[in-house]
Amino acid sequence: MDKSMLADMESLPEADRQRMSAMMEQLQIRDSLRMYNSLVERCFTDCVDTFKHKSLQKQEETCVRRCAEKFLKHSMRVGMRFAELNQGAATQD
Amino acid sequence: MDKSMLADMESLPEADRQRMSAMMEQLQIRDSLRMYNSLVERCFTDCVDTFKHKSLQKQEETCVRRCAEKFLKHSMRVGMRFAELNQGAATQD
Amino acid sequence: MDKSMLADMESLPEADRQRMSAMMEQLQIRDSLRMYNSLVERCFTDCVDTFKHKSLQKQEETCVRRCAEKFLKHSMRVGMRFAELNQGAATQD
Amino acid sequence: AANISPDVLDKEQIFGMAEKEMEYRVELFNKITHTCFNKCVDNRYKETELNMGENSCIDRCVSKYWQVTSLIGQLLGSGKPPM
Amino acid sequence: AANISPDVLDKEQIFGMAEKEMEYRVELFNKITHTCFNKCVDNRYKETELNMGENSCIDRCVSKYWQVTSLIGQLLGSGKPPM
Amino acid sequence: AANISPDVLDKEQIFGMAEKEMEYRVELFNKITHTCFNKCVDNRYKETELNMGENSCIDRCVSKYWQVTSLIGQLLGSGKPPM
Repeated sequence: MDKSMLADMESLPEADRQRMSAMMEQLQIRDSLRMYNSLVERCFTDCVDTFKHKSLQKQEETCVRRCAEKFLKHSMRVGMRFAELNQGAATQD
Repeated sequence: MDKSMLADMESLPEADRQRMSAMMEQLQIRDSLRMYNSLVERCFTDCVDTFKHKSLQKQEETCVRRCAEKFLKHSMRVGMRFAELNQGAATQD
Repeated sequence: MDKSMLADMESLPEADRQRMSAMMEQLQIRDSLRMYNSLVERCFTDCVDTFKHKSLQKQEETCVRRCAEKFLKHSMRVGMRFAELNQGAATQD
Repeated sequence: AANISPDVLDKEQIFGMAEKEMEYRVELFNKITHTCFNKCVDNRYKETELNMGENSCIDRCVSKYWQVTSLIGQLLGSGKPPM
Repeated sequence: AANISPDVLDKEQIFGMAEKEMEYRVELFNKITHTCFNKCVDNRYKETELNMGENSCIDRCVSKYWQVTSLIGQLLGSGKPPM
Repeated sequence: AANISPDVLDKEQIFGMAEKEMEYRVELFNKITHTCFNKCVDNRYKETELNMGENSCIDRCVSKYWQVTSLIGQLLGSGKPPM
């Protein structure tokens, strides 16, 4: 589908292309907010397990920092591999 | 973002405010349907585990009732705490 | 809600009905793409557990094929039961 | 929100409600499918067919899930399920 | 995307951002609700009421979840949370 | 739905399809990310860096996930993946 889709896109007049890129921008905003939400959920679930205090304890905070940093590095690596595979699929067929 | 967002909102003409509140209403409907769906899933998963009968057994029904009631009470409590924290964040900065 | 909804629908002019069916088509496309995504996730999670190789091993591939086929058969069966229950609910009240 | 303009907004609301209802049904179907697969189907995938035990489990699972849906609908909506 | 047409697109962007923000808040609330239910509430459902231990666990759980949200917001946005 | 009006609806369909495709890719990426994190990364978070074992596991995990995607695409679409 990729190529036909992109071909269609290039044949569109300027106004439509603006609309398209506005749409993509909206999707990206939504996606990064969702990513943020699910990162918080993951690190909270993995790092916070006792509820004797109302405030985050020192070792919980350390755990959350490492979790977030590790997840972001992981996510970037997946992104690179994913892009390579997408490119391979596009040139292949 | 809150305050700039809300400021923008108040400066909008009547027609736009109506559109905005219609949008919020749509989001609320969708959200309550999703909440309903996920409440059913949770209580079903926690309470129903044997499939020797086609009909819900008495103790399963009791479990589902308690699950739903407990979840709703929980959800209301979270909502109160969440609102307090949102308010604190808004007045704080 | 079913019946009032459907009644409203039939009273709509042709243009609106076209718009409605376009909307349903869009939802169906989105839904089948989501179904595809979650089927892949399930079969990957259940069948692939070692990462000594870059390529899918024979027994992993067999597992994925069976998983997908079993899931599709399951999904069709659920669809039949679901349709019966929906119909029962519509004629009942 | 019922007392705004008569024609245009009402139509938008009908479309909006129909869309939400479709989404709700699709999500319900997906949740039943996934939950009953987890409860009934052996995930070691030793074969391609669903066996008799799995099939009857699926039928009962869908039936019970439906009952839980109406039960909770009654609890929430004082007498009638949301849809 | 700031230098296109002044009025029309800006309005659409305001609506779009407001919608995304609402969705974000709803999703955050749902995730807190589900996560804290899993962490704090006994899912054998022997009774209908939340007991004192559960209630205090819920309060602390929401509070800590909120702190994790701002902590990660700081890490991501170099100083300020996304919202 | 191919034989309605030529220009206007086609354009709407192109936009609709492009949007669905974007959503699909984003969801696929998110699922790969979460699944491979669960399979490869130690969630005790003793350090901030991904070690060599984790890194190579991630690369293979993404590669295998991609293969499962095409394999199931072939099974579903009689020869070609949905996208």
